[in-house]
Amino acid sequence: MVEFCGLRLAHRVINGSGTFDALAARRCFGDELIRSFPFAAFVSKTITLGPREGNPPPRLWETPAGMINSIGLPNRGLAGYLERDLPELMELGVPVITNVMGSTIEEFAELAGALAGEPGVAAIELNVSCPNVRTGLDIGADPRELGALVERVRPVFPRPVIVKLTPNTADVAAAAVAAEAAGADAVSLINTLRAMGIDPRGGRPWLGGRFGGLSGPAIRAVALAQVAAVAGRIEIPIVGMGGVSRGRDAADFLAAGATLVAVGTESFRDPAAGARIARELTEISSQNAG
Amino acid sequence: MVEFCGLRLAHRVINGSGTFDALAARRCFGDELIRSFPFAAFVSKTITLGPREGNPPPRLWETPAGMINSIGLPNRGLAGYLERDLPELMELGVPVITNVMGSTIEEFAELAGALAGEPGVAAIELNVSCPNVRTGLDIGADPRELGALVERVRPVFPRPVIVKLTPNTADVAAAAVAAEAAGADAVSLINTLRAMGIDPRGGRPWLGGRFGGLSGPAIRAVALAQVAAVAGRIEIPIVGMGGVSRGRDAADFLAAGATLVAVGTESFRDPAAGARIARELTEISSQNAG
Amino acid sequence: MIAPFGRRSVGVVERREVGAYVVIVVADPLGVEYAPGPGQFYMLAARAGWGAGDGERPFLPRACSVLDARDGSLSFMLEDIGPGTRRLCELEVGEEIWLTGPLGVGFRAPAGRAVVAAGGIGVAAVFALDRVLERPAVVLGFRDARHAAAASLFRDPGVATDDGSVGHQGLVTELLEAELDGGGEATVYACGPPGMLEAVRSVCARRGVAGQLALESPMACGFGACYGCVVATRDGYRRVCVDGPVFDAALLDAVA
Amino acid sequence: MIAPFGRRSVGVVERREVGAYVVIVVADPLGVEYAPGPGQFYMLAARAGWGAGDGERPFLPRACSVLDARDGSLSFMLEDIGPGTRRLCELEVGEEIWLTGPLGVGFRAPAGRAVVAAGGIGVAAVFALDRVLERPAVVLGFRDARHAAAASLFRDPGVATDDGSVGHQGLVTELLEAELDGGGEATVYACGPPGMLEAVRSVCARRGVAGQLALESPMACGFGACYGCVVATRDGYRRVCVDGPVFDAALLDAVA
Ligand SMILES: Cc1cc2nc3c(=O)[nH]c(=O)nc-3n(C[C@H](O)[C@H](O)[C@H](O)COP(=O)(O)OP(=O)(O)OC[C@H]3O[C@@H](n4cnc5c(N)ncnc54)[C@H](O)[C@@H]3O)c2cc1C
Ligand SMILES: Cc1cc2nc3c(=O)[nH]c(=O)nc-3n(C[C@H](O)[C@H](O)[C@H](O)COP(=O)(O)OP(=O)(O)OC[C@H]3O[C@@H](n4cnc5c(N)ncnc54)[C@H](O)[C@@H]3O)c2cc1C
Ligand SMILES: Cc1cc2nc3c(=O)[nH]c(=O)nc-3n(C[C@H](O)[C@H](O)[C@H](O)COP(=O)(O)O)c2cc1C
Ligand SMILES: Cc1cc2nc3c(=O)[nH]c(=O)nc-3n(C[C@H](O)[C@H](O)[C@H](O)COP(=O)(O)O)c2cc1C
Ligand code: FES
Ligand code: FES
Repeated sequence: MVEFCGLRLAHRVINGSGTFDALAARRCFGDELIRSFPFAAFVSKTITLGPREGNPPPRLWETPAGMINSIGLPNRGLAGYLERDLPELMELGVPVITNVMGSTIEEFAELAGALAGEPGVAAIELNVSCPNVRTGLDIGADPRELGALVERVRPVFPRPVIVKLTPNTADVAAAAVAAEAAGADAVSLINTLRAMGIDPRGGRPWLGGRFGGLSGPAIRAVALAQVAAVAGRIEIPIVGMGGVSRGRDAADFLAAGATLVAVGTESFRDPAAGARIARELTEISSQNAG
Repeated sequence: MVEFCGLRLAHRVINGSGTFDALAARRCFGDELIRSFPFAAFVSKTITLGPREGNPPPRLWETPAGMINSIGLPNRGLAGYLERDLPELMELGVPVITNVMGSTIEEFAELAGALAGEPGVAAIELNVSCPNVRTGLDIGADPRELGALVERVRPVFPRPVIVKLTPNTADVAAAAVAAEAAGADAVSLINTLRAMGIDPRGGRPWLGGRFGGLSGPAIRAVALAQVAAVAGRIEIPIVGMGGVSRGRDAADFLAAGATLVAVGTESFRDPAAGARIARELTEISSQNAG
Repeated sequence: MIAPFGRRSVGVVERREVGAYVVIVVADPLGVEYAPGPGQFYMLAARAGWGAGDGERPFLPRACSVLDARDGSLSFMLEDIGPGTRRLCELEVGEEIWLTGPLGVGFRAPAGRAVVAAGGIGVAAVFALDRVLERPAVVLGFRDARHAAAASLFRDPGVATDDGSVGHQGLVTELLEAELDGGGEATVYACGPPGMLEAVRSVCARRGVAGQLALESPMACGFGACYGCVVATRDGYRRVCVDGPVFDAALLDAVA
Repeated sequence: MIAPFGRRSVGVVERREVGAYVVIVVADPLGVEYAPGPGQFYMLAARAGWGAGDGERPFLPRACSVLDARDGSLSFMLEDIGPGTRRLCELEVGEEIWLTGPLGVGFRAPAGRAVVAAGGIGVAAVFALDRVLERPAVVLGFRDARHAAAASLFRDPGVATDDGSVGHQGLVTELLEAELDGGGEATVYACGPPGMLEAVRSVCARRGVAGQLALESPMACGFGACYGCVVATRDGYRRVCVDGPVFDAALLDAVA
């Protein structure tokens, strides 16, 4: 058992927000998904106040050892999430962490307030870092604004508040310090790096959203550097992610200072990657101990 | 022929600073290097006022589709460069662009002033972006400080001044705008992304310099996004780089708004990569025209 | 119709060429609860040599319709159109691939008689219908004779080719219209390139005939995780991998 | 001793195992002006399957001493110690690899008699000396009999193994000292793991004997471009690829 912000988790591997739709996966894989759920906690995709359709396709671009997505945070909105998704997510048998994003500080507070009354939401994660949407970038890149946001949200939500930092910044540690000072219980990083793919026929941006976010093994070394930089400056726990594909990678993130690791893109290549990585991590840990 | 800041170049492909030691290459490959020199202009590694030994080894870490370097800008210093390197670099038969870095604005000015009197230096490139050295990060990430630097250097050097922007920032376009406003003739990007490798035995940072810079195909999509973001905001030409390995990649950078492309890491895999990429680029251009 | 959770490593037991296409057969000895239905697909990736080197890509697995499933083996038909399908076409017997599936919502039982229309590699998605349905009318379109070789897999197909080298010279939708002119209530099952599917959709719409269209979209995951594979429908964006790949023609304003 | 500019694609014409090691031979029909000297090396990368898939690495080419060069072919001896050397060990006849070289500064002609000492895969770098020098004394050290099989390539080597399964049980430096006790001016040529080279260096220093040590260091480029392969010397950091790989023992305070 692992302790994380007061939550007791079966192991150290969770999913990255927006990279695993447990409800769709259950339709694809049936109840075997529940019986061998790959993550020690489930992080929802980003939920916004109102519903969002997301970006026009194409939404994917493949890169060397990675991919760009320009999904654009499609979701049913807060009401739809609470009514239709949350009850089923609670059947997963692991703590549910709800990732939220507002376009203003007040929207964040409203989202946090609504989730405060839902005991099924074990923690919230504030997405202040999504490179697909203007606001995400702006709030998370400015330590002062980030501090104000976290200060506003902190008293509204009685359980752990995780701040998902933006990687597209000169000084991620300064943002982490601001989040901690404002009362965050943990930080998570990294979100995707702002990136672009060019249509080979015509030289236009390929993605419907023009820019997108790079994820996968390509960004792992950047993620490790950011986790290490943050770990040197704060005391609260860190959820490290970015290109984690194997137990070895997870071990590297723990060595860099993370308490948990999250798996995103690798789940696309291997739906049960979370469980495999947790297993490989245990093997590595026991080798090191032995 | 291609025109770039008043220089007439044989094609659009040059080297990234610090990724091709033409003098060492000439010892390895003899005068064939000169006869088929792969780049349309030669960019020197970063020169500082005094000599530097560089970082302790290990200096390299391999990543998926890329590598991290923590070289630490070893160089003979300005005097050594002028005396021992420049004369031989002028035998390459292409314009020489000297990349410089100071730890203060005055040091930059001193370097620029010394190079002003060297007609063999066709242009200078200001390295305000090297993630291995504190100052590099700081000056380039703050548009105001960057503007002040360029304003100070601009009148000192009578030929083109290129500003090599730092990619480790929230808003690279703001830095480019500041450089242009202060009189830069061109900008170049991207430099390496701050990154880290972890020693599998022991979990310590692998690199002697702890952190290093990520380059190669892994960063290409990030580089394209930054070039596109910058191109939308400035009029001066752009040297685009980051993971260029094939003519297709070079074409993508041109499509994103670059005038020239620079090749770095790919030269390590193929010493003549610059010439190959220039050739492939010509083929792609003529196909598009045809 | 559901899949075992996670990817599994399976061995290639057969590889053959069918004109311009490559058929690979893998051993996948699973129970009937995991038997694929017509129109379902799998995500495939070679275990070795998947990307890097001079080519860099692929990185993600590739979606592939199941051509046939029997005796503990699955077969797939591939067309080399890029780095991922090329690597899959080059698979040799004895190599291992990663496999996830069966995935997606396949074709549903017909109302009235079934008319199957497919173009190019799209024939792979409808091939199982030819075996499962009573006596479907099948019309297939191809570029040329090399591609039309795939028609030999079917029992009694009508064939059209662009260059007239085999069968009717012209569009497969012309054969489809002739078939529908035969009269009676019908359901059209179709898979093929976007232009052909759009033509089929508009034929169905014009005639008020039910249509089931198997769409394609670049995918990252194939199981609803990434939201990357959406297409625009009358109900908004829908994921091809979990809401499709087979969609009711009436749900679509257009196939792009 | 210089290299043609750029990498070239060459075919693997032979592959054989020598105990724990793999020898690959590639066809490289170049003129004598590009003939490698003893101690020089090449940068190698497989054209296909270089990284990605489950393994991700390698990305960069790998440095490899030339074992032998004759009749338009080059041979290399490899030990599988990681993803790059593994892929090179798995090369099959007919595959193509990228090759750049010969590179680096190799061994220089001896003053007095030559004593060659090598450990493990380090024997590859010194093998050419056994053919080029008059009658060198050769002492080789290996882990065990499987690795000591490589001694068979040499004319008349003294052999030491850690486990005593072949030759002297103990360190190759013990054989070296015995050889040097034989007296007379000598030059020691050595290649091997860092611990062994450091022992050789200190033997040379203590006895005032000239030593030429072939060092290793992870490399990105092999031709002086990246400054990544430096080792600390009495003259500061030096690039193994262009200032070495062979260094005068006297230039080194220690081999780390
Ligand atoms: C449900 C379904 C079933 C399918 N069934 C079959 C089948 O049975 N047989 C079959 O052969 N195929 C089938 N396909 C299609 C197959 O999945 C695609 O052809 C395959 O994914 C193409 O991959 P590739 O690497 O070969 O080519 P890619 O180059 O990846 O794909 C070609 C397309 O992607 C674009 N592209 C170019 N570069 C990139 C990049 N870097 N990132 C993203 N896109 C890029 C190209 O412009 C082109 O549009 C099916 C697809 C789906 C969705
Ligand atoms: C001049 C010279 C001549 C040589 N001659 C020969 C020869 O004839 N035959 C031969 O077999 N070998 C030779 N070598 C050694 C050979 O080049 C290396 O063993 C090879 O580069 C290792 O690559 P790899 O991928 O197999 O293993 P790697 O895993 O790349 O290298 C193993 C070392 O790198 C570390 N490492 C692990 N992960 C990484 C990472 N991500 N990035 C960087 N380092 C990492 C490991 O901890 C270990 O120390 C020579 C080397 C040099 C410099
Ligand atoms: C398709 C996709 C969708 C994502 N959606 C979200 C999201 O809704 N909210 C969020 O905070 N992060 C989102 N992310 C970022 C991931 O949670 C994660 O931070 C990032 O992908 C890096 O991890 P990885 O390399 O393991 O994928 C998304 C990433 C991908 C690839
Ligand atoms: C080994 C190495 C050394 C570098 N040294 C310098 C340098 O001295 N000055 C500089 O401005 N950039 C330096 N760079 C950055 C490159 O010029 C280039 O911006 C970066 O590597 C991205 O291009 P690439 O992906 O093609 O390598 C160096 C990069 C590498 C890999
Ligand atoms: S491919 Fe990922 S949601 Fe459909
Ligand atoms: S390996 Fe690049 S300088 Fe030696």
